[in-house]
Amino acid sequence: MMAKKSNQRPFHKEFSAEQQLEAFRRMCVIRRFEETAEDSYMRGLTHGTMHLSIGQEASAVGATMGLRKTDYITSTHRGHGHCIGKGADPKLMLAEFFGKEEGYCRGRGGSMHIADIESGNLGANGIVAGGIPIAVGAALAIKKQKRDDVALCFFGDGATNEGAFHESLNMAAIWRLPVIFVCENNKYGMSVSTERSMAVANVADRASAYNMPGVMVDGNRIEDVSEAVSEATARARRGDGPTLIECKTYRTRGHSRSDRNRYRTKEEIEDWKLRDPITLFEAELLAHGIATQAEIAGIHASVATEMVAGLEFAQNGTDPSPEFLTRDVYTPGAAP
Amino acid sequence: MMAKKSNQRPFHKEFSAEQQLEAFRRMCVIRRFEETAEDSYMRGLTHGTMHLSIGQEASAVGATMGLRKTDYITSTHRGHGHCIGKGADPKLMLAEFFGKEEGYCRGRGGSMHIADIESGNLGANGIVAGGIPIAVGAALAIKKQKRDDVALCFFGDGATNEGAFHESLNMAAIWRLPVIFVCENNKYGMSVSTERSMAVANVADRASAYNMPGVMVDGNRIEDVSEAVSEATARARRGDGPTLIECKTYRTRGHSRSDRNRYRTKEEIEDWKLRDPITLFEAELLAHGIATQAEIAGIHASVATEMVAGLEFAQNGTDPSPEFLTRDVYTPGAAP
Amino acid sequence: MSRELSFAQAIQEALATAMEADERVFIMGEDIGVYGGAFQVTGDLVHRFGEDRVMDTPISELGAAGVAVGAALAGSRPILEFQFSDFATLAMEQIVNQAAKLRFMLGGKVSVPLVMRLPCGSGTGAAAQHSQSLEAWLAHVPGLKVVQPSTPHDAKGLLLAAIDDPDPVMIFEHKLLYKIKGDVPEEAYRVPIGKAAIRREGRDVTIVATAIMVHRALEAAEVLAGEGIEVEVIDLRSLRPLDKETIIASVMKTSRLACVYEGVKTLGIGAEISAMIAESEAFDFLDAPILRLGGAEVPIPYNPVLEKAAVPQMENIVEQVRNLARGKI
Amino acid sequence: MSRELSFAQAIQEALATAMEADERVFIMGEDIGVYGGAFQVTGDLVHRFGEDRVMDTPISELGAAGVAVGAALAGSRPILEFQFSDFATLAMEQIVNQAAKLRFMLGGKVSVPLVMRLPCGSGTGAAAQHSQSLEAWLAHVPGLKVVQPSTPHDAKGLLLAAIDDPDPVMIFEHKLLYKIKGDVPEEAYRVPIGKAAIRREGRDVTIVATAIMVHRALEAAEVLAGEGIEVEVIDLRSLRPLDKETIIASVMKTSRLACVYEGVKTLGIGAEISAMIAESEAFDFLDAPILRLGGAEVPIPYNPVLEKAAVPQMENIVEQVRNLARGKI
Ligand SMILES: Cc1ncc(C[n+]2csc(CCOP(=O)(O)OP(=O)(O)O)c2C)c(N)n1
Ligand SMILES: Cc1ncc(C[n+]2csc(CCOP(=O)(O)OP(=O)(O)O)c2C)c(N)n1
Ligand SMILES: [Mg+2]
Ligand SMILES: [Mg+2]
Repeated sequence: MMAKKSNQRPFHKEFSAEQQLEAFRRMCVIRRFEETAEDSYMRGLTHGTMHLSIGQEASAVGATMGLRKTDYITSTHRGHGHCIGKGADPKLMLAEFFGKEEGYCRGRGGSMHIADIESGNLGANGIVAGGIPIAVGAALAIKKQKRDDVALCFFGDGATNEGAFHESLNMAAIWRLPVIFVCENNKYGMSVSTERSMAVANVADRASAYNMPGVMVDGNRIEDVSEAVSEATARARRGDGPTLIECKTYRTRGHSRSDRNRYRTKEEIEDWKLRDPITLFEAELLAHGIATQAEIAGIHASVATEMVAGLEFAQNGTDPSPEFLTRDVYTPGAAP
Repeated sequence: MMAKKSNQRPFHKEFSAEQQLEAFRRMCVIRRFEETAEDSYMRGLTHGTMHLSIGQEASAVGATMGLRKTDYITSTHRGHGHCIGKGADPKLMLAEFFGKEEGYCRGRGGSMHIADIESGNLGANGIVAGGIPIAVGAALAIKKQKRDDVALCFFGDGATNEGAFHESLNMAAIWRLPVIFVCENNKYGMSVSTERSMAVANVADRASAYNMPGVMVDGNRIEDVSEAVSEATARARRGDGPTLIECKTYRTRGHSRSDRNRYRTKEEIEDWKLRDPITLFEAELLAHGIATQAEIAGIHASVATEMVAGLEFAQNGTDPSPEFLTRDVYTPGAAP
Repeated sequence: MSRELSFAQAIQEALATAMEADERVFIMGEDIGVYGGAFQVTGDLVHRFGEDRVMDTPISELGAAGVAVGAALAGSRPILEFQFSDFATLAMEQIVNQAAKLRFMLGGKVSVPLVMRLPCGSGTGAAAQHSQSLEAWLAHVPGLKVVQPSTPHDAKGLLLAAIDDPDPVMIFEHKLLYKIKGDVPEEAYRVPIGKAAIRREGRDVTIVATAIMVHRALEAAEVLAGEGIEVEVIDLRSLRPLDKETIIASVMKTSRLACVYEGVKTLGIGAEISAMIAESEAFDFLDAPILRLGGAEVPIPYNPVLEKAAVPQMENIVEQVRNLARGKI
Repeated sequence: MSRELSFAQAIQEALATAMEADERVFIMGEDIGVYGGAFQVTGDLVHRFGEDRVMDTPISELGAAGVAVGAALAGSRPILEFQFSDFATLAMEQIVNQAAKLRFMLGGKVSVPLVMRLPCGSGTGAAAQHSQSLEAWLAHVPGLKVVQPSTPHDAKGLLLAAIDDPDPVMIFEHKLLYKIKGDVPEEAYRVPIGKAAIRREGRDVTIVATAIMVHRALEAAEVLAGEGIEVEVIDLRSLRPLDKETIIASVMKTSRLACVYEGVKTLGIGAEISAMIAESEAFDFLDAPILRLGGAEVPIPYNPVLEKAAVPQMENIVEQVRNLARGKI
């Protein structure tokens, strides 16, 4: 396992000031998007369930900012951030939550299946660890097609206890596939802490069972995440195989609406809020002269406006008609 | 991972000369049993399929000789040796292969489901890795019942690529259960070598992902197997949790009848035959004065006689009647 | 004595009763401890019985199912909660190849006394991977018993019967039922596995329904009664074994059968009931084709309008059963 | 031109044809490379196409199924062989939650063009965990297509159609069929998914059968013809979608229906065919209860006598269909 990255390093050199600002903007979009989605949900405007990634914006954007459109990601039930990171349009995501035809899944999938095939997001997944072997398969196709793209796979700490995790990492390793396994370790799988659900201290410790690098980073520092992912991506593009990256982070909201936070303390939550990834990045941007206070404020304001417009767009979308209920089950034109 | 055991050490002190002789006898029983079963199968007297453990007698007996009757084992498709090691009567096993009511499973299970509940063998398994979580569950029950028994779980190298392996070792580790995971690494899962199916050199290397000891032994030396298992058993009985033991061994027969040995060389097979576990143990017994040539010859002869009688018993067993086809599906007396 | 309890509370009471009565009984599952279960079924049981009897598992459905099998073989009485029945797709190997078959494969020399609880069904907006009704799969498998209660009373009584049972019992719990209330006796009664219940008598049409559909069928029967159509509503309760006698007797009386179920229509439980009647002595009594009202041939959609359209609603039952009864009255 | 090939050879030919025609196609599975497959279906394909196109996987059924899904999404055309369909129980999550539902969940914006081959059925003495017939499970799942060829000709033609198909297709291959021989054209023809085949015409009774049961039904029909009973034998071929038209037309002609299948009788494919007829316009034409001859309610036993008794044999078909025809001729 590689050493934990220092907490005090400036942004990875690969990224220009412009790119860093865009990354910052996306983190702000995610935060505001989650708050907007939460609010709609709480007000009963949308239904179903919803898993918010507030507090985890650095790993979502840090992991995706260096990717190409032709690179794939697979995502999770907590996937809004990944989707935005990879380039989705928030208003089309909101339209999905409102169950509209304009939504990414035409209202059929909702939050847990949000996807944007065009930007390379093969989809969130309602099944914990369900997206991991899918990412390995996408990487296998990339290799067969002799492309130098990669597949990046998000999953949580809890997912690493699924058999699918083990089988996937093993296959990626033996076939040296261009996959980057990004674990967002937010300390809990729903209510069960990593201390109670696994016997090793770090998810990255599991990489050795597959003879692949296991890298541990501060998941709340986008600089650290993006540097580790850039290295892993370069390695994958070179044909040197997969990497497991563990981002230590935290979700400050409950697991989902039914969560009463009985398994953790208020203090823990508050402590982590002190290390808010957006605040941390903002400070860095200011300290290194990448942005001014005014620019930062401008970003926050424009994001807020964007979300208001997005929400309106979503609410005014088209409701699917039950007449076409079974339309999208099979590909048209194929055998009956 | 602990160091590989020396090849030149006398038998583990825990076992008396008598016990060692009994272990030797059981190894000979297994060998002769497999040959008898193979012969019946080749002559068309029994049907179905059959996976022989010839060449793996040391791990089967070494792992079970120190167990109590109240300890459990779970076994595999290659399970005849484990069953005999744990104390089953070969003639009742042969009766099973002949599909007779006298057989351990009354002719319902055959080779792949051979079990002997009375001696603590919870059964072979037709599903690769299927018995691993079952052993963990048995160990959980032991712990709940505050017994100091253990559950010992056999599986092959190929089984370690199944998700069930991963989930099982993780649960055993976090709950500190009294399980001993015994991998018989015979270099191949059917036709696929460990080099092609996993990225680490040794199965024992995978133990670190569960923070449990991973021990590697020469699986063809019963002394080494039994010493490692004794240590792990003691640890488990003390409440200190599970151990993964890898026995490096080899099956000298094909995987099953359909095997044409296309994935390995004749030389490899012949090389391993030079390290035949029965021959090795025989030499040790003679060298340490535990047995004389005459005693050894006597054992071989009596085992041969026993198998002839066993075969006759099996052939003369009672055929199940189709009238009772569905009798054993549900427990009698329970709801319909 | 009987009180009003919710379906979820009734299950919790059965779990507590069983754990108090028999120390071999324990429950395991994801987030059933301090979280109280995704649907708050286990609630505060962990505080009453401790973490050894109310065990949070890692997210490892296949392994957990295997652990339940092994514990059952070794003398414990495990009750495994799947968080959603959809996730039991990960554990089919252990459920179907091991739990269901071990007794038979070993010539009847063991029993596998375990219970699995599987929250199922749509209506919560949780979309295609959290809304399935896969009970027909398990009802296809000899060696398992499969039940599906529709009332708090039966939720408790069937669960207690399942825990007593020496063989593996799968309980499908429709999520929309967790909050419905009903009378539940305090004592530890059992509802026998394998017996259907006639919830309403009628002479014109027989409806055989399961789970939430029992309630919709009863509402539909009420509406139809206003039109002079008397519907007999049978709550199937057990999918394996099937209570053929009760259904056959009813159809011989009414001459018309409708099967109402939420699972996908094709090869859902209604297919079996229909086929069972079509091969039975009731066949000659049938005055009309057998109606099947099952789930649409589609994964459950997220959009709430589509979601409703994907499974039978009360109005659909009224309309279709009215058609079925036509010509009779 | 047409030659005699075995069922296994016909499959191998289809695989080779598809790989030659389309470089996106590859096959993966356990021991399908140098070993040639547990049933020697892939044979020496690895030598012709190399290890990149004929990939041995580790023993990881769930992972392999997920890899197939991901590869299909990313532009490849994977064909996954399960060594025995029993092991697909480990992969149900990926098959049912992902492969079957992805297109719908994503609003029709993707297709998942993959094929899975599942050797199934009893008769080889391999006992309960290697002999199951789980095709009804997958035929219950919208989003999948499920076929089950009974002849070498259809084995090739259905496989080629499946590989062309943009949606996930599951092919159940009965192990006892691998060695049977039949005419197979050399060219790359397709057998359409969703169309049954009438294998023998008759006016007295319709038998709908699948896989090995088609052969037993044809033999039985021959015997019954000697007694003056003319049986029409339909080879179902596709379990999802069902060719309702062909079956309904036949039953309207013969007025009697027998469903013969190897899967467990309860909720096996015959349940659906029976229920489909019982709700169709053919209902009024039925002169007798619908006969179902399915597998016994038991795991497949090892003992060969019990094993035979657990699934329909030719003699059972003769006897039961004779009873069904009674009164007619
Ligand atoms: C196979 C499966 N099991 C259980 C669940 C229910 N569930 C949804 S999210 C979750 C916790 C996941 O934990 P983790 O992987 O750490 O992701 P996080 O929620 O922390 O982002 C659980 C148990 C599920 N969706 N799928
Ligand atoms: C789940 C599952 N997948 C595949 C098989 C087919 N199969 C039986 S034995 C075997 C090889 C197992 O290899 P290993 O675990 O190394 O045991 P060995 O045969 O070498 O003793 C395979 C692939 C099976 N029985 N179960
Ligand atoms: Mg987590
Ligand atoms: Mg092996």
